[in-house]
Amino acid sequence: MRLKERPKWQELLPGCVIDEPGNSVNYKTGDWKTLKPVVDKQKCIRCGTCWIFCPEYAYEEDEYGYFNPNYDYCKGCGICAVECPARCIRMEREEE
Amino acid sequence: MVEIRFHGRGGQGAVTSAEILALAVIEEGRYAQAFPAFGAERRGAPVLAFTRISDEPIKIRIGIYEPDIVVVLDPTLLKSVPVFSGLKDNGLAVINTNKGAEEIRKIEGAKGTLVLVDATKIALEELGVPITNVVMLGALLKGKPELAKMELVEKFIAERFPKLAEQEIKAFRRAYEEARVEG
Amino acid sequence: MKRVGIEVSIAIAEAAALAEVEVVSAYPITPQTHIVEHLAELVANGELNAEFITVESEHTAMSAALGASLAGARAFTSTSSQGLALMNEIVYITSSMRAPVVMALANRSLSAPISIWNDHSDVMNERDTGWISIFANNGQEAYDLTFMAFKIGEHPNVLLPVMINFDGFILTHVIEPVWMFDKEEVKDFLPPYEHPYKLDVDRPTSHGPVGLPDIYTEAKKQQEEAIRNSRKIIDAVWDEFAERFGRRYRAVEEYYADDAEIVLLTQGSVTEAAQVVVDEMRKRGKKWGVVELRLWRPFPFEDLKKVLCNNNIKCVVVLDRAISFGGQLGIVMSEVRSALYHEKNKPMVVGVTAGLGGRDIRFDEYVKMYEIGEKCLKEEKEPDKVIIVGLRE
Amino acid sequence: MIEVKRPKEAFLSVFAYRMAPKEELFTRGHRACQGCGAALGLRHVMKAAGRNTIVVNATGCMEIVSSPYPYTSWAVPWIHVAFENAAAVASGIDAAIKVLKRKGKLDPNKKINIVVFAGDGGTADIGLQALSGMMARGHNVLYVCYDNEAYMNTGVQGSSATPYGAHTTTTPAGKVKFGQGYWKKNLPEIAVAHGIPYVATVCPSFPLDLIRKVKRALELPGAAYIHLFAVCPTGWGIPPAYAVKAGRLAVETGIFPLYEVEYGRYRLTFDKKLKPVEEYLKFQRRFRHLTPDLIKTIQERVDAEFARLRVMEEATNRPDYRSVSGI
Repeated sequence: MRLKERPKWQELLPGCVIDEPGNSVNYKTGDWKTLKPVVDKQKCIRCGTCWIFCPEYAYEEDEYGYFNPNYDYCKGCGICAVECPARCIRMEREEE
Repeated sequence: MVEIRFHGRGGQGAVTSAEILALAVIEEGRYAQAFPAFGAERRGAPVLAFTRISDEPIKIRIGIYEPDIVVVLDPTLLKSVPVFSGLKDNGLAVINTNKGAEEIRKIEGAKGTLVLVDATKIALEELGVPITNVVMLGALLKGKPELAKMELVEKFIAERFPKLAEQEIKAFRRAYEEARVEG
Repeated sequence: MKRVGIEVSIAIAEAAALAEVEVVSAYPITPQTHIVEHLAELVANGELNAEFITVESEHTAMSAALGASLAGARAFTSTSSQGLALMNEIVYITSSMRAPVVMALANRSLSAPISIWNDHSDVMNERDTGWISIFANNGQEAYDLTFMAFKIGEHPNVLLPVMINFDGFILTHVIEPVWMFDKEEVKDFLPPYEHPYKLDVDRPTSHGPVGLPDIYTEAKKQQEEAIRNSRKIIDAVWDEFAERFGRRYRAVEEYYADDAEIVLLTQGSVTEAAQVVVDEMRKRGKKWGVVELRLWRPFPFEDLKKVLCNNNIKCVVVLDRAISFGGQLGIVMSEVRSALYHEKNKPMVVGVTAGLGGRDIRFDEYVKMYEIGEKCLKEEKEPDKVIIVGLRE
Repeated sequence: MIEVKRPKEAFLSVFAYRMAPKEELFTRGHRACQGCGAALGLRHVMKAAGRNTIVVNATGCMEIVSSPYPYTSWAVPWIHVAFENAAAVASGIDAAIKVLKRKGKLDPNKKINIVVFAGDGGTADIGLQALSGMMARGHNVLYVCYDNEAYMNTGVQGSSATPYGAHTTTTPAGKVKFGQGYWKKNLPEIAVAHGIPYVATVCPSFPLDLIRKVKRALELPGAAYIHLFAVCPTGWGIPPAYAVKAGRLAVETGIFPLYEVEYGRYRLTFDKKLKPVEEYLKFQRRFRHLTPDLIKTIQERVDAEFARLRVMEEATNRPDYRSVSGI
């Protein structure tokens, strides 16, 4: 059942059970960041390092095998930029 | 209602005596209650166990302070424990002893009808150990046969001691035979 | 049904076995031990198809029971006193997470000084943990109520844990006659346990989330409604039991309350002892009665008012077997008094405390409790403090 | 010299990461801090454990960030009860699954993993008794301690897993004290002492090693313990971007040795020449007060521990070695 953020007491399941597995995907953490990763696909070797080390799994693989950051979830930690063996990820200011 | 207090030492089986008696009574369709004094005593320490017997459901659950019958499983307790305490004047004292009634009557507070049996001797001869719980039930029934049916008591002795049933029942019967009721 | 002489602890264990409990997690503590020892024996002999977890503390006993219950197994535990106090944290969580664990509570006093003997300090310490809490007076009731506890707690409209209280030693260690069922007789009485949101890999659910201030109030209100509504199921289960097996249980039990002037309000095994006193004293012209508060939570407000505000009863002497230090002393007394507060024809409420830490309450002490009531009536003064009966001073 | 068999190094190439399971069962939208090593670790563990897993979570960072009602980051059944009892709750679930399978209420052939996640406080301190009970009884449970070396959820208080010399809010470095005054409690060794089939240390900076070990732990029957080194940028005072790097340095300096113990048999899974501990310590705010003397003391301890592990590995891999588990 679709749970509300501010339910009435009658709308809670017994014991506040949550019966929508993994529904935190509806909660966007993308607005936490001040810096965002930008991938230079010219240099990218499609190794997946950014994807494996992202605590948010914000990187999504596209049909060409590239991994692209999903800014809805990326918190801007910058691990990908540090770990990328091809040095193809740059952290840029969010507002730019 | 008949209230019985068993005096023994931890590990000697006073609780077992109280229980077997109660089970025999319950089996008959009557009411009984058996319980230990809820102490923290260890093996060897003087202990108490109680049985209440009645034709009506039993609602009282406190210890027995004024028993109709006391049963003393170990002769050494006579020296150290006031076993006659609270015993009704017309009560019954079933005592494991090799002494005569006169000696027992000398104990302070001694009263009631005495049922005397050398239970330790019987236990040693029949069971090889000085455990007198079952033996004393024989003496108790000699003193007050209407308490419970012999065969039902024997049934629960056999249930409790499946491997020693024959010897235990023999000792129980022997105590019934050998116990002396002294006005 | 078969009438057998049995130690009450063993009968309680047999009641759990009759309910085919699936997970038993328990830690030894006097005077609860015989209950779980017997269950361990049944499991060891293959007579009960269950997992017996020999946990390393009562805290874990309740935690494991909670886990098992939410994983879809019928879970049982048993404890006393310090064990219950140690579990306290998880006792509260178990009801909040709606796990219908059944706990047999052999009531015992709390330290210090250490006392292994009976009173109601342990259960009163857990009064507000959200469990359904029921008192048994004798072996038969302990057996019946333990068995029925599963049906009550597991009902889909309830899903709450149930604790059955019976006096430690005074009941647990007594051999007495108990009518016991065989499995066939009760076969369709207790349906199989199904938790609607159990931990199921095919239907994942999350249990025990963080409740931000936006949620917590609603969560607690829901829990409160659940235990309040459980009353309907409790009555229905007890009614069905009475119809099928002939033994009737009520939230408030009365004994000569209809024409009594003074009643003693009791919980647990002292109830029957007080009845003996009433029987005897009625012969001597005393219009006394006994009222037992069998159902402790949910508190049976309406039943109690109906019984106590019958225009005959002028005084109810509430016998507490625990102390609320620095408060009104009498925990049950305070609750009874506040339950009657708005009634016009309410009797005077007098509090007495006795039988702490295993001290026997003797016949003359029960008489004294009624006499305290008589005295208060005569003086027309409701005392604001509980009187301890049987105290050396 | 006895030759020790090592697991094949998974780092064939950087592309090996692509072979990690794709399914994400610890889902995004969780509210862990930027660069959280624990969240990354949990993600990897869940990749290895797969869908047929029940997760038991102790109170702590990962529980708080993953379940603020009505959101859950768990795509598998998940339960949180309290702080100190995750192993106990898991014990109950294990018992339930066993009996329900025996009774045919659950498919007896379906493998259901039970994985506990608890922090170092919930494991080394308040939950140690419940964990010990669970391991002693041999429940079929994988207990993963994500060790971020302090009570991070409540604001960086010292735990018995806080490393020697580290500054926390309850072991502050002051004029007369230098931070945590005793050595980190060795939880993997406590687990080994229980004689359980599998104990391992992992670090999410080595994801394929982590995934392999989790799979192995779940493969073996009985209790398993995995100690997961979880870098906490917030609590340790490092930039979030260096979280993975910090974990790697912890392994490379021997601060956090990677090894596994299967039926009592030790195996170092990272055994190279160690870098000086200073490289690891120097960029963390929690260690910045350390004097050269203290760093030397730590270096000696790390060297000794690593040497001890090598001895254990050698000794337990001799042909005549028999573990208490009989294998």
